[in-house]
Amino acid sequence: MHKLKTFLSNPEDFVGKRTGLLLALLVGFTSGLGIYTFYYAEGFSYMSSDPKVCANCHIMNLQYDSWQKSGHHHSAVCADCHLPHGFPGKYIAKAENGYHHSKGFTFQDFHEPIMIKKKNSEILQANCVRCHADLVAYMRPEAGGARMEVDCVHCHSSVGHGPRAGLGGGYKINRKGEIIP
Amino acid sequence: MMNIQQRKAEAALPFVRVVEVGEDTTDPAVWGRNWPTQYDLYNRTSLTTRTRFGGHGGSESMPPEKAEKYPWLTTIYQGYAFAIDYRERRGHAYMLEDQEKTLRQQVPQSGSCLHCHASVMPLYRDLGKDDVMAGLDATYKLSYKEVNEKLKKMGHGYPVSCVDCHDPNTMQLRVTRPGFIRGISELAASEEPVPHLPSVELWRKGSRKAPYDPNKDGTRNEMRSFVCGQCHVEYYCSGKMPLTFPWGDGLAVEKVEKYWNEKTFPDGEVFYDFKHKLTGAKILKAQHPEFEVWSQGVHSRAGVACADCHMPYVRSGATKISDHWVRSPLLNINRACQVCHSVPEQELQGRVDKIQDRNYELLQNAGKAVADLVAAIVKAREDGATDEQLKEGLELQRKAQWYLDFISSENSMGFHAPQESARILANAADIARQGQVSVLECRDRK
Amino acid sequence: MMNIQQRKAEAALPFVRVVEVGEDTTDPAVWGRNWPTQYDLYNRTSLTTRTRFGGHGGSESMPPEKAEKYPWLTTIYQGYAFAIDYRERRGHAYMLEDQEKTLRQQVPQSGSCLHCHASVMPLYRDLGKDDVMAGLDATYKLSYKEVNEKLKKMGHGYPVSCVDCHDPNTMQLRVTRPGFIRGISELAASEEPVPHLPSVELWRKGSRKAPYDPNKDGTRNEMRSFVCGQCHVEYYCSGKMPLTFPWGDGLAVEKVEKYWNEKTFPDGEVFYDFKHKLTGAKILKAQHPEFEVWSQGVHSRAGVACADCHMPYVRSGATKISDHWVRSPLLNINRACQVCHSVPEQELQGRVDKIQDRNYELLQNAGKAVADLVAAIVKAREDGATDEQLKEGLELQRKAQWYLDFISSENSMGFHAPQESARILANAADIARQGQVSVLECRDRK
Ligand code: HEC
Ligand code: HEC
Ligand code: HEC
Ligand code: HEC
Ligand code: HEC
Ligand code: HEC
Ligand code: HEC
Ligand code: HEC
Ligand code: HEC
Ligand code: HEC
Ligand code: HEC
Ligand code: HEC
Ligand code: HEC
Ligand code: HEC
Ligand SMILES: [Ca+2]
Ligand SMILES: [Ca+2]
Repeated sequence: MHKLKTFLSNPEDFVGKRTGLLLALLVGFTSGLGIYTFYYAEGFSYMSSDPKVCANCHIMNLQYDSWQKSGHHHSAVCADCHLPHGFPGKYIAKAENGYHHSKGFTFQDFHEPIMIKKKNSEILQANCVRCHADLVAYMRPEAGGARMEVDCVHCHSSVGHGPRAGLGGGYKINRKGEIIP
Repeated sequence: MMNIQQRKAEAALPFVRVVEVGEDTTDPAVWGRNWPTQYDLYNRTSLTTRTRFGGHGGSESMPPEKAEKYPWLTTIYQGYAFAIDYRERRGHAYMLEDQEKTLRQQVPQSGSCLHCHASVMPLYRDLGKDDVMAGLDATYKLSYKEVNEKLKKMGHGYPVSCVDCHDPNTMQLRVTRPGFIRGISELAASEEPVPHLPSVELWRKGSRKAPYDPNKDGTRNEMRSFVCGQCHVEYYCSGKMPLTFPWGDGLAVEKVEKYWNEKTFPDGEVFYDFKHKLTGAKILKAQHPEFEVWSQGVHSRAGVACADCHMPYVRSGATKISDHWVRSPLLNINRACQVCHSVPEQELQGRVDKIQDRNYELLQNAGKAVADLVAAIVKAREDGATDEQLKEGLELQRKAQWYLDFISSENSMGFHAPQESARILANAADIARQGQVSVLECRDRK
Repeated sequence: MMNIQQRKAEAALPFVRVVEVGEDTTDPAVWGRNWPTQYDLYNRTSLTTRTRFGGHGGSESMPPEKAEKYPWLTTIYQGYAFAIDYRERRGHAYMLEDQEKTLRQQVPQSGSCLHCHASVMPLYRDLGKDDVMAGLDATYKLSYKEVNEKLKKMGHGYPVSCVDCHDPNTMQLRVTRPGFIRGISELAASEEPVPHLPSVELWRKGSRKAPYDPNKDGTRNEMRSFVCGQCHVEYYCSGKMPLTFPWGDGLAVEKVEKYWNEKTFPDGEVFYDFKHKLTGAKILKAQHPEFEVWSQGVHSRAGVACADCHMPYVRSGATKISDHWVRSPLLNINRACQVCHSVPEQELQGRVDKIQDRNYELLQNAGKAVADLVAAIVKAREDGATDEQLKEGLELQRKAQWYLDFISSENSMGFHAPQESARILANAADIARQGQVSVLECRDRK
């Protein structure tokens, strides 16, 4: 079990990166554990673009609630910002993220608060630029090419989920002082 | 692998009341039957923790004397009980024990001391015949020992307990301590701007008929700091007059100084805490003004409450609860800071280190300056200087020492308000050195 | 994932190059034909603006003398050209004119002065036969007048221009100034932690064969501060050695002080800027260390660049562009601050006011302390004190005045790094007052 856990948390240490990804898909989605998680957490709908899918994990409630109050509520859903645009990137990322999320959710061993990882923040950046290409055309290297290095979230960190500060974020509390999950 | 199922179930039911709790239920173990997780966490305040400037050694031993790190403390407190014994703080679990054990008790202490070290409300109701203000005011002339014994006989010998911060019926936050309730309503009645306390600004716009009442007027977010402000504040607590929170002119160090300078004892004498044994100056003693200093920082202006950092939410199964293990947030950076600052832990620690390093440097400098002033006065007296010649020097000692002590006794090593703490320490050192100059120039004075 | 070709297609360029611009195109009006909006905004730096501590009167008049508000400046600069004329700054449009007009020119100034007041690169290439470092080094022994005339004859008599910050082919940001390029590579070669400059930390982990080159190694975000760091920095610029940015030991005030203290002139004498006319102390002069002070603040650690606040994005038709009207962000709080801080404008102004008020108070206190020290030395000399007796006092004057000047000549009234600025001013006052004590105790010294 220990070995499996180490392997799950860092499959790239055991095999090459690419195979690691494939293996991750395998382990994450076809092992008994994976299937259970996948099924119970309504994993099949994970493949759709409905934001409720993401909020299906209570872990994502904070982001779901705050997104509903954000300026983008009417213009973009989770997938528009967090998944690569177009085939097949979208599905690779979904599978890879799906693996991380299921694992995190099952073992409860992820970093809290959840913090976006490098790869996902690159996807995010590309999506901002995709929708706002005209507006930010001036900010991009004239020569084209390289990734924009000034992240949009450097200034616009609140666009997706509102400002961060507050009572631990978007949690609701009733008059009795009880926290409503 | 029942994890997910379990968590879905947990999400539905935050707690069940298995026992009734009421205003006289001071024993936290009883509350713990309804809210076992909060109670478990609450109990951990007895555990050993360590940060560079915070934390404590748990039950292993009494915390170290502060004078080990800040030797000038012994000099500046000459003539006061704090020169006998003054230690780093410990967790909430120890508050009553540490108060009983401190060698400061060699000098008889006031019964009002218990205001902040025990679950004392039933006692106040008893002494004041249900008027808690009267109950508190009955204690200052009584001896600590007497009041402590009575408390224990009544069965309330516990450190700060659930009932001190929670309404037993609704579990809503509330403040209970008369000192705070009086202090904050005097602050509200003043004209001092308090941009970090929106409910006070709002109350001021109203009829002002009833005094500001934190339990009615305070916002939920403010209550998350007010409960701490019941104790983590500057005070007067001794035998000459009732326990006082000095907020009638504002919370900034100069405003509190003004309050004390304009205060007189019942016998008409101008207020002071003690007469310095070596110099004769009439000194003001500052105690742990966390609430006041936090009020000057950018966090309070941004609505960040004590509980946000010291009692951050933790996930317990599917629900989030407040971490009742009140302690240094640096032991817990991910929950205490990263909810708002999405930068790596190491970077946040780095920022705090910088702030605390700078504050530590200024603190030691200011401490040396005041100690130098004391030495200068002592020497001048030896050389025959008169009270008249030393008048300015003694006034400057009172002032400089007040500023120094305000930050030296504050417990965040500058973090709660970095620039303001630095400003106060700058003034402490500058004024102390001016005092030195004044004393040296004595000889030229008539 | 998106490939490069796709991106190129998307990045439909929002402008047309109607004229070619090159390394020798210093006239901003020419660039303005390609980028008219940026040019229009750039030109507005000549307009009148006002904030409590910033802004300027535009073309109406020369800005006020700084000594009007800070009378002690006249005392501390005795013996140096800054005592003759030292004014508040104006907008970029005036930089060349103000340098020509300052009465400091009564004392012959060095040709290197133009490094930061004109579009000087073609001249350096000319003087250095395409080696800009050699070009700069050729100017320090020449007189200001001579170099200024040559610059104008070559047709480059413009204040900071587009070509100084932009690569004319790609419009990418780049630094051009030799002083900065040398300074930052010396900083990189040191071991001083620079958590706010990730590319320097990265370079240090590499082979270090080639010196750190901001134009190659710097991140895009860093460049948004580096372009300003070409000028808004502490420097030496006079006739004894080439223009120097003193960063070889780090950017903190103590590190820069160490650098100067260990520096010797070509003739072997220990470095100083001027000899104080009244006291004889060998004094260090600090100039506008915005880059250095910003480096100590929490904004720089959070990756917030000069351009974020001083050149925030503005909507211009369908695109947004950088506001080339470089000015006080307080004139523009909604764009300069509110993208990151979603709180009301008035609240942000309130936070800045608090920071600046505290800094102003400490600045005036420290100024008085240093002036008092100067007065004490003068008096002791009158009373017959010897150089030997005054040795410590004079050293403390050099030190205290350096700290005072570092913040007094910094232009954000404490905002760029509130706690650090307060710390520095605290030390200035403390040290100056210690100097006073030392001088008074002279009489007891041998
Ligand atoms: C199975 C439960 C579950 C579902 C369904 C789920 N998530 Fe997550 N998500 C998690 C967990 C657990 C983490 C933390 C993982 C970690 O930090 O390693 C996480 C982390 C993230 C992160 C940040 C972490 C990173 O790797 O960058 C993003 C962004 C995210 N989720 C978006 C989504 C979106 C968009 C959806 C819907 C398409 C979604 N999630 C659906 C459980 C879930
Ligand atoms: C308009 C774009 C946008 C939309 C729509 C959006 N997000 Fe995000 N999301 C962001 C941004 C921006 C961040 C912060 C990234 C950062 O700080 O680098 C983020 C961060 C996250 C994170 C990581 C937590 C963190 O603070 O780093 C999770 C998890 C997440 N989003 C989930 C969701 C879910 C679930 C939805 C849909 C309910 C959603 N997002 C919709 C833009 C968006
Ligand atoms: C699916 C397309 C889409 C994506 C992806 C997207 N946006 Fe937008 N965004 C929009 C639209 C449409 C609007 C206009 C909404 C309106 O006017 O109400 C908008 C509005 C905005 C605004 C102005 C209003 C506000 O909420 O402050 C900002 C700033 C912004 N987006 C930044 C971003 C950033 C940064 C990202 C990436 C993290 C991003 N957007 C991702 C479509 C998108
Ligand atoms: C933004 C976060 C934050 C807020 C808000 C805050 N604090 Fe703190 N506090 C800290 C940090 C960080 C320290 C330093 C801890 C250390 O050095 O280990 C600290 C230290 C302390 C300490 C000493 C802790 C120890 O381990 O010895 C006390 C007591 C304290 N704070 C009380 C309060 C009170 C009371 C309030 C509200 C009036 C408050 N704090 C508000 C972050 C905060
Ligand atoms: C009834 C008085 C009282 C209340 C209310 C109170 N405290 Fe305390 N607190 C104390 C005392 C007394 C100590 C020191 C105990 C000792 O040294 O034995 C202390 C110690 C602490 C410490 C140091 C713990 C350590 O690990 O060293 C922190 C942090 C702290 N309190 C924060 C808070 C916060 C935050 C609140 C509000 C949520 C709060 N306190 C409410 C009286 C109180
Ligand atoms: C207004 C609230 C309040 C009152 C009144 C009060 N204390 Fe405390 N006390 C605290 C807090 C908060 C701490 C923890 C912070 C610290 O140690 O600075 C503390 C810490 C202590 C400690 C442990 C640290 C030390 O000082 O050695 C002792 C002992 C103590 N108090 C004794 C007393 C005595 C004796 C009195 C009466 C003269 C008294 N206290 C009155 C709030 C109070
Ligand atoms: C020093 C003050 C203090 C004491 C003592 C205290 N609490 Fe709390 N408690 C708080 C604060 C602050 C909150 C957060 C309330 C909010 O956000 O409105 C809280 C919240 C709670 C909640 C609501 C759920 C949650 O965790 O946020 C429960 C239940 C609770 N406390 C139980 C207890 C119990 C049981 C005890 C005694 C073992 C206790 N508390 C002692 C300050 C205190
Ligand atoms: C509830 C939100 C919240 C929490 C929790 C929080 N902060 Fe902050 N912090 C802020 C806000 C808001 C500011 C003010 C600047 C701004 O508006 O972004 C700030 C400012 C700061 C600053 C710069 C200001 C100063 O006083 O030096 C530092 C450093 C900092 N925080 C560190 C921390 C650390 C360390 C913790 C945990 C112990 C923490 N913060 C917890 C919201 C928070
Ligand atoms: C987070 C915002 C911020 C950043 C980053 C910042 N500044 Fe500033 N700066 C300010 C503010 C606010 C003032 C005070 C303006 C006033 O008093 O009117 C100021 C003042 C100034 C002034 C004087 C302005 C005047 O009107 O006289 C100069 C020059 C300056 N900054 C240069 C810089 C340079 C160079 C950098 C980078 C090394 C920088 N600033 C980084 C906010 C910033
Ligand atoms: C390293 C860059 C740099 C060098 C070298 C430099 N300056 Fe400046 N100068 C600046 C900056 C930046 C300002 C605006 C900030 C300020 O006034 O503090 C300025 C402002 C001025 C001003 C207007 C304010 C005042 O001081 O009255 C004058 C005049 C001036 N400089 C003259 C000179 C002269 C003469 C020299 C040569 C001895 C010189 N400068 C060298 C960067 C430089
Ligand atoms: C003092 C330095 C400086 C000078 C002088 C300067 N710029 Fe810029 N410029 C910048 C900065 C900083 C940016 C933002 C670059 C980035 O990060 O994308 C910028 C961006 C630009 C851009 C890209 C689009 C935008 O607005 O963000 C254009 C085009 C531009 N400048 C044109 C000009 C022209 C034309 C001039 C002369 C009239 C000029 N610049 C003078 C610093 C300068
Ligand atoms: C080539 C040198 C040079 C560069 C590059 C430069 N500055 Fe300046 N800056 C100056 C000088 C010189 C002055 C003072 C002009 C005067 O007083 O006549 C000045 C003045 C200013 C002022 C005061 C304006 C006012 O309204 O009072 C600000 C703000 C400022 N600079 C910010 C910046 C920022 C931000 C950057 C980078 C984007 C930058 N500067 C780049 C030399 C420079
Ligand atoms: C350095 C800060 C900064 C960065 C980085 C930045 N922005 Fe902005 N953005 C701004 C400011 C300031 C405004 C407001 C301009 C105005 O109102 O004139 C703005 C406005 C916008 C708007 C709204 C325009 C409107 O009012 O309708 C959108 C959409 C936007 N930005 C998208 C982006 C995207 C996408 C990126 C990344 C490619 C990005 N921004 C990066 C500062 C920034
Ligand atoms: C690109 C983002 C950005 C911009 C623009 C910005 N800030 Fe900040 N500010 C921050 C961050 C990040 C912090 C550090 C605390 C944190 O992590 O939230 C901070 C901290 C602060 C603080 C507390 C720290 C301190 O040094 O006192 C104040 C006050 C503040 N900002 C005011 C301003 C003002 C005023 C402006 C405009 C002149 C401004 N900021 C512009 C991001 C920004
Ligand atoms: Ca006191
Ligand atoms: Ca200098």
